[in-house]
Amino acid sequence: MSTPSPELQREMLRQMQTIRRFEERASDDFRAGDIYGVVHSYIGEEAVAVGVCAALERRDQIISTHRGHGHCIAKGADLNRMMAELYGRATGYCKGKGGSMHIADFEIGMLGANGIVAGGIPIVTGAGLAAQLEGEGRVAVAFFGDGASNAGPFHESVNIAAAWKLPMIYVCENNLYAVQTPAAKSLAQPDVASRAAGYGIPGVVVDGNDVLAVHAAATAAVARARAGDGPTILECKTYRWRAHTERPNQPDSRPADEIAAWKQKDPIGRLVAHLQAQQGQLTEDEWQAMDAAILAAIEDSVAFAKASPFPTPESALEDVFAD
Amino acid sequence: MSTPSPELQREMLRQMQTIRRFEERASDDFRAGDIYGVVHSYIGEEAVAVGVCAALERRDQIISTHRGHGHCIAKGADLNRMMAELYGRATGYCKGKGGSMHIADFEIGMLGANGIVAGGIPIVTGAGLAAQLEGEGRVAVAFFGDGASNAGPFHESVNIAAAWKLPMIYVCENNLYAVQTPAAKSLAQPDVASRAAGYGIPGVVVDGNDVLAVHAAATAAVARARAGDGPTILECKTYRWRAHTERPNQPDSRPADEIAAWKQKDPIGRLVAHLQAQQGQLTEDEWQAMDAAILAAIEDSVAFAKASPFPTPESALEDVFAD
Amino acid sequence: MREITYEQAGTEAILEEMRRDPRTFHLATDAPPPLLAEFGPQRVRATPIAESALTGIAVGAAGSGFRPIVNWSQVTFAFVAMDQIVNQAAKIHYMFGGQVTFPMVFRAQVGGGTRRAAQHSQSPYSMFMNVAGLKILLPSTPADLKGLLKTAVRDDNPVISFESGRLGGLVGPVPDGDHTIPLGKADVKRAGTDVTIVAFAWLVHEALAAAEALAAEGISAEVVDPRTLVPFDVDAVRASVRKTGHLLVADEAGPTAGASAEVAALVTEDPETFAALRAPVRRVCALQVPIPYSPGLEDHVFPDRRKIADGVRAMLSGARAA
Amino acid sequence: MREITYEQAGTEAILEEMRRDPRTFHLATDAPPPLLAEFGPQRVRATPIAESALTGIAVGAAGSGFRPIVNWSQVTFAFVAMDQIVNQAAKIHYMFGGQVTFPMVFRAQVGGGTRRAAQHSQSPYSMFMNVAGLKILLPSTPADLKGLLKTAVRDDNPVISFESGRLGGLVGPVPDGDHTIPLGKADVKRAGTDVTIVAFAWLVHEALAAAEALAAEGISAEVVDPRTLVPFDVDAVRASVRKTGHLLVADEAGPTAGASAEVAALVTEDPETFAALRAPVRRVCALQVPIPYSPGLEDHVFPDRRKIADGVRAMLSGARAA
Ligand SMILES: Cc1ncc(C[n+]2csc(CCOP(=O)(O)OP(=O)(O)O)c2C)c(N)n1
Ligand SMILES: Cc1ncc(C[n+]2csc(CCOP(=O)(O)OP(=O)(O)O)c2C)c(N)n1
Ligand SMILES: [Mg+2]
Ligand SMILES: [Mg+2]
Repeated sequence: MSTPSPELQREMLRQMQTIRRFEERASDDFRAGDIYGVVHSYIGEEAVAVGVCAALERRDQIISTHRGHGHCIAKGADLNRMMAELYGRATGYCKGKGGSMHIADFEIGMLGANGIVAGGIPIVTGAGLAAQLEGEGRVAVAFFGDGASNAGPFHESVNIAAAWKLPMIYVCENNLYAVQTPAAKSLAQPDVASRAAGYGIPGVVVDGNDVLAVHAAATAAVARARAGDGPTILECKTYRWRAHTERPNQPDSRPADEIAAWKQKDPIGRLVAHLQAQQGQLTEDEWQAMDAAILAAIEDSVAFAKASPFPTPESALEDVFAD
Repeated sequence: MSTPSPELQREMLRQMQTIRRFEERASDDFRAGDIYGVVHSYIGEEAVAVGVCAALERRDQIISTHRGHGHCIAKGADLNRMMAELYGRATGYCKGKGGSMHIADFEIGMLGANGIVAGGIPIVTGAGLAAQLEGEGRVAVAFFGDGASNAGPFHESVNIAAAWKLPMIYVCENNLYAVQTPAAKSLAQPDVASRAAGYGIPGVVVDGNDVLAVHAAATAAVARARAGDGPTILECKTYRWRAHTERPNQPDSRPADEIAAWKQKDPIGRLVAHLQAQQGQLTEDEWQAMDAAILAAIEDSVAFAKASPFPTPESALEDVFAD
Repeated sequence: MREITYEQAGTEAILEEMRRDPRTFHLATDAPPPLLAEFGPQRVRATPIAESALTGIAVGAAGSGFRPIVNWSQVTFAFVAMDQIVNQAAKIHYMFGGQVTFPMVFRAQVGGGTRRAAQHSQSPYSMFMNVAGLKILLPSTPADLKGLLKTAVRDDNPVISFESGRLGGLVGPVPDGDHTIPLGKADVKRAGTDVTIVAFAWLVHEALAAAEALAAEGISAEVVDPRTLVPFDVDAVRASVRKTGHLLVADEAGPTAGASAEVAALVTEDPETFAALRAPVRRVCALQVPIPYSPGLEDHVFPDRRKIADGVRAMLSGARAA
Repeated sequence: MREITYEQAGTEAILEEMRRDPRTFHLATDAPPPLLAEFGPQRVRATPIAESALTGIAVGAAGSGFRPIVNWSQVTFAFVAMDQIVNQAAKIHYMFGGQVTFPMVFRAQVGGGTRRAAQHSQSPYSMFMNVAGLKILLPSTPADLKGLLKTAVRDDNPVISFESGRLGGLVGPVPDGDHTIPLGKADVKRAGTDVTIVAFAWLVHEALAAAEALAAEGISAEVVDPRTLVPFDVDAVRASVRKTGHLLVADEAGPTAGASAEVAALVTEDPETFAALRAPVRRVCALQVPIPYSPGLEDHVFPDRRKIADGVRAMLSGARAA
């Protein structure tokens, strides 16, 4: 297991905390009515996006799900343009056309959140094919949930990637539920990764709340993909802290003690403890300063969003087709 | 491995030979222009349909593919109504509306051939759910090809059947090709059955040209399903002797020696030899008489078809909706 | 009469029909609590996210003597199941020569206004109209939804119930008892003499509001709600247009090859109705674009009472001018 | 001019465009031999039978700088990929605010006449017209197919080329050189003055035959071939109808919410064209049923030159009577 440098560890911590603070703010502002439609919170699962993306280069590509903010931030998206998109402003990533479920930044290889469960998996597999055709060692990563693993496009894509040895990593964020339905009722086998053998590829299960473990597993999978040896299924066991969406009165029938137990496994707290246990790698002051800087950046993004204009109504007619 | 009685073995032989003779005639009459559209020949694969269906009861249900004649015959369909359907007559199973790709006989639990690869798999899984809801021990069987195993509906259906312990058998007829594409290029893993483990269910590979082996494996899978223990993937390695369809000039790039080698493994010849090797269980005369009776029955079915009227043009407007 | 919401009306319909017929069962990626509580997890199944399989499962169970009810939730999730809808459910009775029946009901929310952007906001019912072999509901009131849905469950064919997301909370009177409505009967939601407004689902209410505004200007609008798209009550629509001489079709979907186009064609291809038409048919539809997220964009895209009323005014002034 | 078949024209277009642009590649469940021979298995891939994935793969590769060309073979196989078409390919440029372009071409055979029954015989192009964000070809001649397809490969948007199975062997002249045709330009395949026949794909040829027969009776029919459904050359169609005062639309698809309905609506909602209409619009389409297998049944279901000519006669006699 490769051990990331203290700098990289601190950077991963910063990203995880940025995700958490962003999500807290997005939930608040959704409830306040400044953000519309639907917001799915990534809180609790930060280590997956961050651990994986820390193993990637900027030119590598990822695709996300309906629960997409974390992947954007981990891949390096601009908080201002993210928040402006949530606020429905013309300065947002999608000029206000996409909202939470459709943030993308093709510049940094973030091919978009997606409102259709498993809908992004084939698309990012196409990025993997593009990478193979180019032959420059780029890799592509699909993030998807336990629920998505039961959908046809997952199977079709992984099979093709395996048969063609595409430079792909299929990262299953197994947070044990799809909305209200426990994964245990949708899969006869607890591990999504156990399907990998049937495709002749490696399937790896890691503690998805341990960012270092995620990073190590992702690093190995990326190396394999870059070497032309084909895809890996990387399953990260994790948990979402909040209800499926931020909709008020969203039912959540998960046992309270289950939720509490998972909060004990907080991926951020764990990394903080790990860094602090290692003499001199993160003082409490440094950690407070990091958080304050993050909060300030989030505050800035909200200010940016609020200062940005709404798109003109007529712009609804633009971008249907590229000219 | 249960050994079927000599009577049952002879019955299986009779069915396999009926399929073969039916297919020969269907190909001839297609070329002669009496049968329209498209015909996919099952010759070479007879042991799969017959071995599996011999393990079933009449009340059990099956679904087929574009290559459906063999499954119909093995499940007990009436040759006259089959041939009349191919001839496009009003007396055919589908009143001339379906043709080769859509023969069904719901009376005997044959839920239809299907022109969409993998399209039937979810449907027969619904029959499996119906069987479970009824709770009377019926089972349901999906026949599908190696090509179909790479399609989304296969994955979705098997996963649901596994999670719900539906009384299903998923029979993959792995004839090594999907049209011109070798299975070896579409699957990174040679065995479709190896996917079973990922669903937490048994995956069994048998020699699909050995009807007794198929029958034994199917009997075990049926017992498991009837007992409420859930589905099995049963993969039968086999080979089609003819091109993908009977269309004249259908390209067929498969190596000639490969085809020749598989013809050596003729499932019918093997069962004949087996029965003849067992003193008194099939004399050459009996075998000749069996074949003659089969040919006569096929001849009768053609006569029946030819004597039957075409549907009236106006009947094209009937059966869009049930009243 | 008892007043309940559109959403409650849908649930009531399913509850009553599931009580009535033990051969019914329910499939969806979530198990709705009231159904689960009453019928248990055997008949009310939370499925994996695999709409293609669960739609096909409905087809197979229907052909095996059951009467499945499937809730796709948003219509957008039905696209992964399109082969099972178009090639299997719609055609299977016909291509097998009517051997057995395939009774099944699919429910799906349509429409926009929820700020959920392009994928979660669509009204593609005309795509399903184009496929022979599917019956299609598009109810606008709690009473219509309940009555049509109950009829649908008893129908021996695949029926898709498209339900307007905007109307979920709409409260309206629903008759007591075994309230059913035959498929293929339009409902004149408001009688009038100057112009026929054919409107669907949410836009029925917008059309009624527009009619109210127009009445103050001395324009008498008749609002016709077809209620089902297949079968379609073409006689009722044509009769209304023959009376008024003017037709405006209001649809939350885009116009191109939409239900609105079909209504226009059905009206203008009938010699008698065509002869009675005193102005061009007018479609007041969503703009032909994916639905955007930002509120101002989304509102700009959809038709509403104002656009309907403006359309009627323009049509009638044009007609007078001509 | 050189004469080649419709099928050859399609292949030539792809060969030429793949030569022209190394960012193109080809996906289908079979690797077409001429493409494979020239470009090898990296750029010409025989895929597993997984149309949903391979359509999505095209979307992702397009967004990564490539120009994928996908052959779905029969349109019926595209239904398993419908989510990738409707929710991803069509909407992705819009909902991401136009960040990058998604150039991709999908080819699909449509139509009947092959005795392959309901699943393999369909013409569902109007379903795709209803979805904003897709361009749609429906060419009727080798030259049109080649010219439009070459333009499509260079277009920066998802384009679906619907190609008539009945026309595969049709031979026709095709200009030499880099022959391209802009999308959205109808072609008047025969000029006339008494009636406008708007026909698609195979029915263009049936309409031309009908026009020939009608000419002998002194009826001058204009045959307008829109060639692309999106963008649609509404001006050309309206101009023709304003000239003739009569419109018949001939389509191998069923009428309900079909392209034929859209043409009828586009014509009758335009005040000037509506004013010029001297008879009800008439649709000559397939019967609204799944396509049956037996030849007599199938032939009964489809429109043809006789039904078109009869339609024109009835329309003109009715108009005269009126
Ligand atoms: C095809 C499809 N079906 C249903 C839905 C509705 N839906 C949205 S999120 C979700 C659950 C997804 O579960 P999972 O993949 O485990 O992701 P998680 O929400 O747990 O992160 C469902 C069913 C959808 N968006 N797409
Ligand atoms: C969804 C879909 N895609 C493509 C086709 C065209 N097609 C018909 S049969 C076939 C090959 C099927 O291969 P396999 O499942 O192995 O069955 P086999 O023909 O070998 O029996 C293909 C690609 C189809 N019918 N359906
Ligand atoms: Mg989950
Ligand atoms: Mg095969």
